[in-house]
Amino acid sequence: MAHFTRKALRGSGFGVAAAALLMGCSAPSQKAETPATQASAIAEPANDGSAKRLRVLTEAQYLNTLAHVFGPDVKTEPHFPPAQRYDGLLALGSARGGVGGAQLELYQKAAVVVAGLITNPERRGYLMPCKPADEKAADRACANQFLAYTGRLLSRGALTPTEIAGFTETASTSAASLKDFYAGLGIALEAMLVSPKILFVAERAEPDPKAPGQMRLDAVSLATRLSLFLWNAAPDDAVLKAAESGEILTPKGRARVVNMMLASPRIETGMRAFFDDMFAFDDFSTLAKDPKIYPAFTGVTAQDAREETLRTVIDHLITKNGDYRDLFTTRETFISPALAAMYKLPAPPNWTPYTFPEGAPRSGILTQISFLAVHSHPGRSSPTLRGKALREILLCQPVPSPPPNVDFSAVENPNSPIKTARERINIHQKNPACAGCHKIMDPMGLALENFDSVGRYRDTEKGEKIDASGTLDGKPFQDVVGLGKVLHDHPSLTSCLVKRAYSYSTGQPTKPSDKEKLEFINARFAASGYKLPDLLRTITLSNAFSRIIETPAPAKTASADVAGATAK
Amino acid sequence: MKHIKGAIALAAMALAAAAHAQTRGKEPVEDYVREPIPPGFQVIVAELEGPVFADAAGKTMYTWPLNAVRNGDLGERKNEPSCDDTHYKVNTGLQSPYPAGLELPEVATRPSCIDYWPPVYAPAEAKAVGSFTVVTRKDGKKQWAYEGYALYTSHLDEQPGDVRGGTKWWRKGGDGRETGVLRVPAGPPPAVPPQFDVNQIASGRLLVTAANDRSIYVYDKDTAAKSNCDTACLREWAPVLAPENVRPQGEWAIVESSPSVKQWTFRGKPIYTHLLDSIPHSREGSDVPGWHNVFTQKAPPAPKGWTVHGNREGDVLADAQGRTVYIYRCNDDAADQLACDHPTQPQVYRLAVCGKGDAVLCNKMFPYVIADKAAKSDTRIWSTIDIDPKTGRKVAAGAPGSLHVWAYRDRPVYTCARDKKPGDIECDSWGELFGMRNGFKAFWIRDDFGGYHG
Amino acid sequence: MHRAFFAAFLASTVLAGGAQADDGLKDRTIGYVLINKAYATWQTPDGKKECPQGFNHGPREQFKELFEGVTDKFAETQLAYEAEIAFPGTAPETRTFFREAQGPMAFGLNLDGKVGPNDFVSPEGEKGIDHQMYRVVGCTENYRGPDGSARHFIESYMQKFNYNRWLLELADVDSLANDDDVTVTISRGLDPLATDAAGQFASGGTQRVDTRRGREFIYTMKGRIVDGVLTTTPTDITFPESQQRGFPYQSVHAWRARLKLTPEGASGLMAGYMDVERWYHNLPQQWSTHHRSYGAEPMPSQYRAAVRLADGYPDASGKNTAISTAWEVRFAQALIMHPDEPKTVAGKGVKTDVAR
Amino acid sequence: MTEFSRRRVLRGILNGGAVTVGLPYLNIFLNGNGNALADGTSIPVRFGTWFWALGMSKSVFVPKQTGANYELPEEINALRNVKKDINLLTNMTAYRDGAFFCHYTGWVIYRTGISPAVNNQAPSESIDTTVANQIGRTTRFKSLTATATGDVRSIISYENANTPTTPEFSPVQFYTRLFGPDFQDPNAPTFTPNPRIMMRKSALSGVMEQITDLNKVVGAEDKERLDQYFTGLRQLETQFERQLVKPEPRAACVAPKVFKEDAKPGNDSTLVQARHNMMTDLMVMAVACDQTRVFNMMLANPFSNTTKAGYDKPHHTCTHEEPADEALGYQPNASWFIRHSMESWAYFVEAFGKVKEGDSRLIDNVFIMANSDVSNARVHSLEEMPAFTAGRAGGRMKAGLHIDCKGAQASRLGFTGMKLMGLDLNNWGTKSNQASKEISEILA
Repeated sequence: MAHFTRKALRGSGFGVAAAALLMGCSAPSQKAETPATQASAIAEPANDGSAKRLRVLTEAQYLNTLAHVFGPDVKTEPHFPPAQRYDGLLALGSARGGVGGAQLELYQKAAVVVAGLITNPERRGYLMPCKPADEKAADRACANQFLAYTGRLLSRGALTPTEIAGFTETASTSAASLKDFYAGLGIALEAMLVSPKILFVAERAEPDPKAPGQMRLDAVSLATRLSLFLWNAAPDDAVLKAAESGEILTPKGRARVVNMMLASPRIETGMRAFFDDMFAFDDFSTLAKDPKIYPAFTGVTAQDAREETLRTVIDHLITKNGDYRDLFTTRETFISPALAAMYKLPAPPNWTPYTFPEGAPRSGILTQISFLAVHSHPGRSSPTLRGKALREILLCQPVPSPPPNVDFSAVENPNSPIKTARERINIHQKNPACAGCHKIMDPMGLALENFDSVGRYRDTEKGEKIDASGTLDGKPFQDVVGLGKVLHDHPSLTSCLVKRAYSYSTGQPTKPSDKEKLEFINARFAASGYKLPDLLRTITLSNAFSRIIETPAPAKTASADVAGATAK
Repeated sequence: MKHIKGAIALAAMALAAAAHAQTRGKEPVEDYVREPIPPGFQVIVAELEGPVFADAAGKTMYTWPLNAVRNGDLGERKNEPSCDDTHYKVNTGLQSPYPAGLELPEVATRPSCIDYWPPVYAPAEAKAVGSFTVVTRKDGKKQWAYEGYALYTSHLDEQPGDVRGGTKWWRKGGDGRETGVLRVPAGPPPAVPPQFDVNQIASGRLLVTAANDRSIYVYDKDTAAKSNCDTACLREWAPVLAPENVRPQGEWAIVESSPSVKQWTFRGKPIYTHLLDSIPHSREGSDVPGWHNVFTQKAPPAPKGWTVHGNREGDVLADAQGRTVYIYRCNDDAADQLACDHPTQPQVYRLAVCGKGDAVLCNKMFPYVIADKAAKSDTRIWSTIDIDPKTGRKVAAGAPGSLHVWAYRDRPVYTCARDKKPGDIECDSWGELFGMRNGFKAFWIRDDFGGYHG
Repeated sequence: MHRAFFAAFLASTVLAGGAQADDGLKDRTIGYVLINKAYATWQTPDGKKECPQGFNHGPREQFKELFEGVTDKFAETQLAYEAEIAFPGTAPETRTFFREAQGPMAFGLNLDGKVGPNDFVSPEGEKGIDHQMYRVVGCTENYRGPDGSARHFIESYMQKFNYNRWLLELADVDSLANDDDVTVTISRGLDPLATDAAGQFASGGTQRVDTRRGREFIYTMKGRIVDGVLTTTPTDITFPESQQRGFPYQSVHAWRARLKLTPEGASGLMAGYMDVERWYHNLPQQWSTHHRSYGAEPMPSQYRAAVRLADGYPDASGKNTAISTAWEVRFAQALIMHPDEPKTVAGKGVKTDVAR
Repeated sequence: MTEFSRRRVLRGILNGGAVTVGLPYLNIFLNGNGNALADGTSIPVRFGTWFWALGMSKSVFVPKQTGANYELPEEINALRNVKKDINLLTNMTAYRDGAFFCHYTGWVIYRTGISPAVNNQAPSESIDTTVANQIGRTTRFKSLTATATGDVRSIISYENANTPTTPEFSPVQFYTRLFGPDFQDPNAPTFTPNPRIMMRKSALSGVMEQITDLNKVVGAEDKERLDQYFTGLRQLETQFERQLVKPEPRAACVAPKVFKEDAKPGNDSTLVQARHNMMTDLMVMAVACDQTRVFNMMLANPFSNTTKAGYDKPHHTCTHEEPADEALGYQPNASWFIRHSMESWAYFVEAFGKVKEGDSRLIDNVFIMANSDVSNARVHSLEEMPAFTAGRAGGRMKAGLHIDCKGAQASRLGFTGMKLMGLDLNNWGTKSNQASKEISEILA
């Protein structure tokens, strides 16, 4: 079997094809790659772009937007139900899910809280552009001014005159009826905060003058897609202005806006959200360890473990503009006191940058407590869960659920004479119904066996020396550091990020016709040295990002991976 | 009206809402929210306490909100003034573990509550204005109240801007269980955006975040137009962000150093919190070169030559010789909770804890801080007064046998014979309830660990 | 003392995952942080043996004994009692009565190397135990285990108030089992105690040495380890002890510790001659008469007893100024960080807000 | 769908039928419980809390047995008449997570799932607010909070981190608020709608018009989703409408007689108990009259100043000063205060039990959680904490049990309550107090 090279994938279609290959758990094949040239020389192929979709604003996007517009202290705790993970991303769930009655009630409740905060006497002076002539009566002009201004920021674009008139009318009638200008304004704001313009992102298309017969996102929809992708929040005034003036529709203007957005600290919020989603870190919200077995692992440890990885990712990819693949070999990280106790290091309060020394087994984010702890059982590690997660989350290779009628007793028996996970896992190999899939999950997982369920290092299990060697798709490694290196060079590692980033950015799963787009983005990504900001730039400046398929995308895609990447 | 030293009187109603950046000398003073106030009332920006309400004569107004003492509640409920002309004869016994019914000191001459705290009566036709309402006293008389709490003036205040009857500061350091139920000066809220609050400390009116009392800092390298806090800096300092659609006003503006990030500026400086501050209102960040805490107004300076010294807990004020300065605090245990910490009030409380009733021992253990005959103060917060050392009472200037001593808020300050070197606090928390109720507290400037500083 | 600065410390961590060797030593050092501390009080379950006259009366009871039927004037009662607390006398009590712990049995160490007539015998049979403080606090409910209020709260504030954080660091250690020459440093830490998932104090947490405001609490001494037990050479020390009201400290002459060491923790006794004046004034400085009533603790009577029982460090007049005292203590292993240098030196160069 | 068919659907579900019916989710799980008033109106499940101060004396509070057949130890003997309607949960842990405030941390963890970082500053809204935002929207009051302390500063609930809920502290004022001129007697012939609700409802119509606009730009598949949202808006509108029409008559609702005289002020335990009982009677009637579906009752402050006649120390001081009686093994007077508190708890539960609702009792249709600030007040311990539930949550919860929670998180109680109320949460709380498991033993 051919070995991997570090070259860009062009024409391989690996990223797209991988999912299909793993369906039957046959070993993934690898194809030769052709060398890449200068990034800028790689031209985007003609492509059909993506469908325009109706997306529901996520809880984080809703709250981020409120905090941006009204201030970080305007907080509400709506407790929205979690989205469904789809094709590896929660973000895609919100492009499919709706807003049911129950959820709308929560939005309405949040709206009442927010409207109350904003119109209270302390705050309104700093948020209202005008003062009513009489606080006990309606003031149409003042209400109009506030609602139009605020509505534009909240709705990601100017409201129509009809809409503004509608909200102003609500504010005025209510103010008159309640004999209180601010109470009336609050009612209008409440209504605005549950209005479809805010809760739904409805993308609009228009004919592309440069490509007759083809459609593109209109300026405001483009600004919104950019902002939700890069900032996980609505666009701000500057981005909206670029949209309203049409600047964003010119290549130069779009580049300026993208560069500005990449230069804003909000990119960190946006990319945290993306990687939190891609890495399925929502699993942390239900993570618990058996306190009898792992007393040292506390709720704080779990919270900090998630933060450690996100901090590493942001620092490496954005602050340092590092190579994405190096995330899996880097020794640089950040530690907090709670994590330091797990790593057996000292650490002062807050977060401190730290580099694990050469020779330490901590190398790459896979060896951080986050991945190790999330993909384990409460009472012991699980090579299978870990292997499955790596395949699905990092390589975009979904693994099917176990077949029915499998006897787990040999694996699960706590009193078994079996000592190490490797021996236990070998049982899988004896059952042909299991062997196929476990073959692709277990070796990766076993490489992480030097870490227990809470991610602490161990040399032995029940007195038996742990053997962490194995192969990944044909490439041998001796230990977890070796696994990181093999993973670093695995073509699916980068193509998976590309696939996830692209589908996250458009809010829809990739489809067969995306093959060439993804290859193009992959190639550019490779040529840039796998730099995230370049990837984001490639995606957001591509036609693939703004081009709209005329007829909306087909309905249901293959459902094999709907269960998500983290089924246990 | 007498000459007003230090204080700024503002006829609040006449001022435009945009008025701000008042100064006293070169130092800015706290801007406040212009609330409607009853006719004849005014807002005075006091030297230490910032803006307070005062009557037409310039007398600062106080409230006495209900609070828990060790074994019960004292003070006033909203709309129910209880400070009256009763001459209480005995203690309440709410100061555990002591019993009730003990005859109060100097009972024959003990004043009534309203002798010390004259109610701010309202004319019969008075109507509620803004947060000011009119409440009815038990005797049927009308009295002004602020946010429901009846308003009083203090017999200790002599000039407009005096806030000698109570302070906003000591409320923070403890609660009724330690201090007894104290009077608090009433004033308009500071003109700060709702993300912020102002804490009264010895050094002045400290700007903090409203949500969790983190103190606010500014950075020498910043300008009004730019934050120069880089990536490494941002690991330790968090810019305080403003809303997207904010309306900057007064001393508050914004700076946009990075795209789409609006950071608050106050008086032309971008503001931050310090992520490494270990407790609320900690000021540890100001140890970092180039970083400073922010005050809406600073406290008037201590007498010339006085110093500040660090110790195991924080920083304390010391006299020119480096001797730690102490404040004496006292609140009695009668239902009307009259203070006993002023040199015109009974001295038996102080004498008990500073010298077992013996004035000579007292003066040896807790010497007054003697002021030079020529000593001058530019502020009424720090002043020189004359004390009869035999009685501890305030006497006329130059009275025979009297001592000319430094006073803080018109009360003498002391040093402690047990202190041997600068920073020592051997007499801190001396007396009943670790000095909160009847005893001595060091003059704390800063506290790094958190505790009951008074 | 080996001063491993943070950077150096981290750089030296080449062990697997930063894991320590099994003996818990890193660069021949190990750090500990205090998690339990209380007077070592020997008790029988009902107290009949050591307190045949019962337990002490507290402020409430003494108030009645002193004033009931005598006077009902505030100044002559409440203020007089508070004055007595601030300036306790040494003349024998007349209306009140203090109960000292009786008998020959006490926990503690032989501080003076002698077996004196007033010395105790330890429950293990060791003679010459010096622990006169036991007589002072042994029959006061506030100090009796397991949950005497003062005993509980002193310990609880020691645990939760960083002001009281107490570190013990061993350097130049060849083995935790035996080493006849190790360097022992005590200091104040700055960080909260680490806890585990069950809320128990755990080993492995980080502590930074307080060189900013805690330099007065840093002391270095020698020690030796025999069969896993560390004994330190007597040294005069002070340590912070506050219940977050005032900010006092204790001053102990010839302090020493005898601790069983493990990689996870250390436990045993510490003892020395506690300065009586400092000890006494700590009482009202960190807790009030109200709080002392929790466990019926009569402060002025305790003073008299302590002065009478003081057994060391006589002043010029020959009056003893210190009293032998023993505490039972428990430490958890901790990783200790030494900051490079204090950013500001206490006492000078401090920025002033008020004096300027 | 008529109420009748809804109930049939429900019965199907309860009998194990598949949930494939196009009923709005919330309506099934929040409002339907297979239980109905005589006129067919389904009975809502209500959420309540109760607070007592200063924990317990473990040796005479925690029963020796667990399960249904447990004997009431003497300190909780007052609960004998309500034993069948309550669950006793013992041995729960509130985790400090690095900060501890003696009488604050414990109860705040019960009510927010978070250990507060600053004394007397809540880390978030409290559980009653979260629940009320979900189920309290159709009633006149989203929630009601009352205290027996007679002191308006008694805080047991937070609307958000910075806003404590002001409690009702005077029975007369509470009566006036509930049954004064603004009271809409569900059994009265007349009704005045709330103008704010009218405005909210009319504002919604404006919002609905915006959908037309959106429908123009989305594809067919997305139209379905907009339709779903539109249905949601309609539901909201219906909720508002329901509040604007005269409420259904409630047989159990009988407005109490006018209170002329307020409860006597004072901290004597008999006075506190009297105030508690007056407030309870009003609260029960507020619930029976469907004026609120979320309620909090606070018997005493954590620093309780409640006194016992003839005993010189109020409750809080007593817990610290009183020596444990050697023969008894606990502090007799501290225990006396807890026994008195338990009498009030019994009164509270019984009061809900006395009101008939359809074929059931009001107590059957509530979930009430009761907790304290500490376990052993003398040392402020947060381990081995006791708590109660009362009611049957419309049949979703068992009652009559003593459960040894074996050190489980205290926050599990609130999490269980919220799940019972139909809140769709994965977890609740933060750090060590983050609960993601219900107390399964009490689920029916």
